[in-house]
Amino acid sequence: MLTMQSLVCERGGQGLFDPVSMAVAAGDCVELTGANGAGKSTLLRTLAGLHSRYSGSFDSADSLFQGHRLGLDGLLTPLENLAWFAGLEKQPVEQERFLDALQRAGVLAKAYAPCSELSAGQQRRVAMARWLVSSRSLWLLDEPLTALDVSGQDLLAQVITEHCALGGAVVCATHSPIKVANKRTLGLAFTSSESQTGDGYPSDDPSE
Amino acid sequence: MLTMQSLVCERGGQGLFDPVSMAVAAGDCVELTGANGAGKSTLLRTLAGLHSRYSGSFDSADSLFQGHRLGLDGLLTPLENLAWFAGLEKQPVEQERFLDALQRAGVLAKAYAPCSELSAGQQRRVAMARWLVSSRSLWLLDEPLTALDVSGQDLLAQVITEHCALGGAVVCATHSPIKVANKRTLGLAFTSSESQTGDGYPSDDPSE
Amino acid sequence: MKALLRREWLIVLRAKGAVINPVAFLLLSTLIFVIAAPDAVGSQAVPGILWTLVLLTQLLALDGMYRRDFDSGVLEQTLVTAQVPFVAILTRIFMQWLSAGFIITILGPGLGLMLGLPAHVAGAVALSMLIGTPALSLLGSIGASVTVGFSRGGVVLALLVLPLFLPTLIFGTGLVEAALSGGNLMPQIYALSLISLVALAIAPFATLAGLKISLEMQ
Amino acid sequence: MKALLRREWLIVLRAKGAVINPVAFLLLSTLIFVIAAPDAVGSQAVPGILWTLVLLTQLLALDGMYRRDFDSGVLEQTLVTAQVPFVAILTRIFMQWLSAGFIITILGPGLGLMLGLPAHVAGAVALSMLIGTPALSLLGSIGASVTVGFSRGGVVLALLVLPLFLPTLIFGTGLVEAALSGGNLMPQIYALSLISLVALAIAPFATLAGLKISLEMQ
Amino acid sequence: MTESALKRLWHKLGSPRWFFALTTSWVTVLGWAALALLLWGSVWSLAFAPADYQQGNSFRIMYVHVPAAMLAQSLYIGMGVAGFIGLVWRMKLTDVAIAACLPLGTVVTALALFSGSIWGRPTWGSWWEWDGRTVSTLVLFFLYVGIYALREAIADSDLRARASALMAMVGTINIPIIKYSVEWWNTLHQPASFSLMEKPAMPSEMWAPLLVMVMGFYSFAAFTVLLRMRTEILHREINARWVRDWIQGKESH
Ligand code: HEM
Ligand SMILES: Nc1ncnc2c1ncn2[C@@H]1O[C@H](COP(=O)(O)OP(=O)(O)OP(=O)(O)O)[C@@H](O)[C@H]1O
Ligand SMILES: Nc1ncnc2c1ncn2[C@@H]1O[C@H](COP(=O)(O)OP(=O)(O)OP(=O)(O)O)[C@@H](O)[C@H]1O
Ligand SMILES: [Mg+2]
Ligand SMILES: [Mg+2]
Repeated sequence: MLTMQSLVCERGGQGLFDPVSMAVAAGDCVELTGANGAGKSTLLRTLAGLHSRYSGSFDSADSLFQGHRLGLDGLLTPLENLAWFAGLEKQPVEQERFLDALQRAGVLAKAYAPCSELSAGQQRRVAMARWLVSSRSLWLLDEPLTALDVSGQDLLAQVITEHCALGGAVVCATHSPIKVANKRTLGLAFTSSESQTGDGYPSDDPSE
Repeated sequence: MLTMQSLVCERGGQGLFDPVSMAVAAGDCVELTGANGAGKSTLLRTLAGLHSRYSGSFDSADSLFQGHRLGLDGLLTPLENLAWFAGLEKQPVEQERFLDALQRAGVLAKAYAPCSELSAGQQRRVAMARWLVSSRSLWLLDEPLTALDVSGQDLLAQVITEHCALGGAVVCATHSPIKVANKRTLGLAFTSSESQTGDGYPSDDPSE
Repeated sequence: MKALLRREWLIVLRAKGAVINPVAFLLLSTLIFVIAAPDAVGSQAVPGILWTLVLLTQLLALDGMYRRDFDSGVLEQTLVTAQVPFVAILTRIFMQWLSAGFIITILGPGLGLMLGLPAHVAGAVALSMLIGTPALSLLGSIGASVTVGFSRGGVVLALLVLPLFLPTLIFGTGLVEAALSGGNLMPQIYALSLISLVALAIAPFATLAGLKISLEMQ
Repeated sequence: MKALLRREWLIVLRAKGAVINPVAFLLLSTLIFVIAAPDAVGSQAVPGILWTLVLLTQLLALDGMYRRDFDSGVLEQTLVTAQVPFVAILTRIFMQWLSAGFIITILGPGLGLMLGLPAHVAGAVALSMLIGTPALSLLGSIGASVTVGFSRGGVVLALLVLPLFLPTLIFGTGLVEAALSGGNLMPQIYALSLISLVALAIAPFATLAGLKISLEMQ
Repeated sequence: MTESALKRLWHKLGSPRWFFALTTSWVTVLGWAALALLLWGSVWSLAFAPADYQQGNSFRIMYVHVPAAMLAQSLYIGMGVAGFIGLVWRMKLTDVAIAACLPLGTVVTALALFSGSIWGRPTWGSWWEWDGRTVSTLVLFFLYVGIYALREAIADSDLRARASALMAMVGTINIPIIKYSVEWWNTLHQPASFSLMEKPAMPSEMWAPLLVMVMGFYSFAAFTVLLRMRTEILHREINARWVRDWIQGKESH
């Protein structure tokens, strides 16, 4: 579902971390760890196709990406946001499904309020509802625990577990472990210096 | 340092939580808990004077406020941000103090990079450095653990402990307990319904 | 596609600003102009004045074109999720045109009268704007996509797109002037249509490239 | 105070856009105008045209006045932390004027020539802008503070402030026209100074109130 | 040439070392050519070319003005081409080319405007007239400024490269449209005095020096651009082996 060969993300011509090689298969839940500034977000953005400055190569299925920015339109209600997102994925628009997802995420009460009037955690939950609606099998999540209360954190663990059980895969950057049964861990660190060619040139095969 | 008498924050004319009464003295560390949407952020914004729709009353010393938005200027370097902030507090601008603070917060390496180029956690750490620089005794922190890696979370606990030891006080909204020795807890919940006057009128004495 | 259009439509409804305001701005600036330079009213210069104001209105409306979606992360989601981002981009451009160029087209004749144009050229004014403003939205979208990541996009945007707007301006003005002098309108009509078509051909790709660049700035 | 000024200054340095761009925009829109309406060049209408363009430039420069600080939370910090927010607000307004109004003042005479004004009124043009543009920055700041919370501030802002700009526009134009006709400049000079002073008196308080309102929207 | 061969060529071009080796001889040639041509041209045009029978000596401005005006346009198109190559083949070096063309182009455009308006004084009786060429040159100037502002606004070198490449391309596509529209517009209400702008049927002893000057300007441009590209290469590759060898080679001489 996702394979990385000696992948190194670059910022300002500098490699951020030691080359990463890993194969993520269906059913895998990979916890992406690393100190602040290790390059987790950048790696996820790269895998999502939002960051093209890297060396090495990767190959990934269509993915669902959840960055630091939630991607909810503050003017629209959670329901409308879900409808829009389903449209992006060329899915049919079925209100019931959306309502179920919101209920599961615990923000049904706010289904008809503009998202800008939701609290931080409530917005996070709406984003989670979007994962439930999505048909993508590879989830790329950047610190999904942020702003979630205790019940929300448990819910997140459940949702991820189920998704993997159904043959999906999750790569999830986080600082506090997620309560998922058999997960793998990918730690980002920057030790060696030869990954840091610093010549500012792109790799010869941007493989795009 | 901070006293609240049956304080209820309102949104859209609705009380958000049961009246809160509490006195926070020097040296106290209060953990503000509650489910998503309970009203923690709103309460903190009220105490900081950024939200004036409430009933009941409160009385607080000059405070340092750290909301969901960090308040760093992305165009400026951490050092420059600290200098600006010190200026706001009418403090002298001493580079050494700022550098020490940044070192303590573990972002000395980025002292001269524009803040927009810092990772989520690095920005959080710069914000923390600002607390160290500040002279305010009452800290109002909204989910300060966000985006901090393990070492950062320990550091946060230390910083808060020291601040309280030095006669400061901290009110801190959080979902995962902070490792501070003898802290008090203030839980926000919405049970009774008579706090919910729902008449949409502001309280008669906004006490400002 | 339908869902995308629906969202755009809802946004227009919610942020009424987007619709009502280009109208109001155009009216106001015309008014200002009439107040400040009454001698220009009814003069030879009116077609040019009118089109200048249209350009500036478009410019002001352009700034917010992608900003909200960029800040909220909606843009990320669109580029990551959508199979063909072009559809989404074209939808957005179309709505931008509806909420600016189209309204301008409707207002145009009225403003013309306000500025002292004879009634018989009202049709020409409307026509010039109908086939001219799409080019503005399309080319403008390119500039907006590249500058959306900037803290102070507004004026870089202006710098980038105003030169690109120039041909539309000239032919649009020319069309009205030709109508005034009772000349042949065809050359200007062809030219304007050509420009709009060229813009239509390059805008989606250039915009996509621009948005990708802006998203990499994070 | 010093620290505040320093920050503002640094920002201007970093986002060079802020400084170079109002210049470029003003030049460009004048250019566009001249191209679109060459018949207006050298006409009676020039002072009005010039001032209209100045107004629109200011407008474009205003939009970003508080937006960045609002989105980044810097505004929150200022209001919570600063003993006297007025200082901070006035600093910001002053820098905004430096990077827009002041530059406009410097450019004004050149643009006048471009539009065919005789050289001997260049001084009057500069003067009118020197004492006129502060009012624009001050009044504009009020509008910017109220609209900064909106998703699509740009055009609401225009709506709010353009009417406030009208008196400045009228007397500014009047001053240049008086100089053209070799009349007495004093009345307009007094009027413009008065407007700027009144604006200076109310702007800080109104801006503070506006910013508080905007911050409560979160 | 087959597609793959093209690709290989571009990759070779993309490899800084190969490019550096290739252009070593070019720079020297261009440099000297520029110097010689400009000297020769200016002496010839200023001293020996006959004065114009109606404009007297003021027409000699032409020898600066026309080359500047031509170069101004060529440089922008050059930027567009470089931008295209850079975007399609992800070739970093092209950005250096753009970075080199940008200031030069801006200055040269300014020179065209300046010399033109100086020339306008005696011939049109005014510093400036609104006319097809003047306008399109002015717009060209603003196109340059626009890209300059864009580059100013972006910190990351790679993104700056891509953004300016993109806008340079778009601008280039628009240049013919702008020129055509503006020329057309100028026929709408053109003051009669512009017959002068038409290419005057010049005697050969008048346009021969012009030709020399034009060639001089162009080789100077090529020289500066290449030079900057090479310096940039050395700068980036400073710790690469071949650079050290090259430097030692220099010193040994
Ligand atoms: C600021 C004012 C002026 C500008 C911006 C300007 C611009 C230009 C441009 C863009 C060209 C075309 C170069 C090419 O062939 O690609 C040109 C050519 C020329 N200009 Fe000007 N010009 C100006 C004033 C003048 C004046 C006052 C004269 C003399 C009366 C003049 C005489 C010429 C001549 C003789 C040519 C060469 C004819 C040709 O190449 O077709 N220009 N100028
Ligand atoms: N800008 C707003 N306009 C209207 N209602 C709002 C706004 N912001 C929040 N609310 C509502 O007020 C209530 C409290 O919001 P608040 O952000 O204070 O909760 P919170 O305790 O901080 O939640 P979280 O743990 O998710 O941060 C929520 O129910 C939310 O829906
Ligand atoms: N927009 C940017 N421009 C330049 N450098 C950046 C940018 N964003 C991040 N960086 C740098 O790249 C490195 C990796 O950033 P990234 O956000 O990927 O780290 P992270 O692992 O997500 O950290 P965190 O745990 O704090 O989220 C950091 O050192 C940061 O300074
Ligand atoms: Mg991160
Ligand atoms: Mg909160």
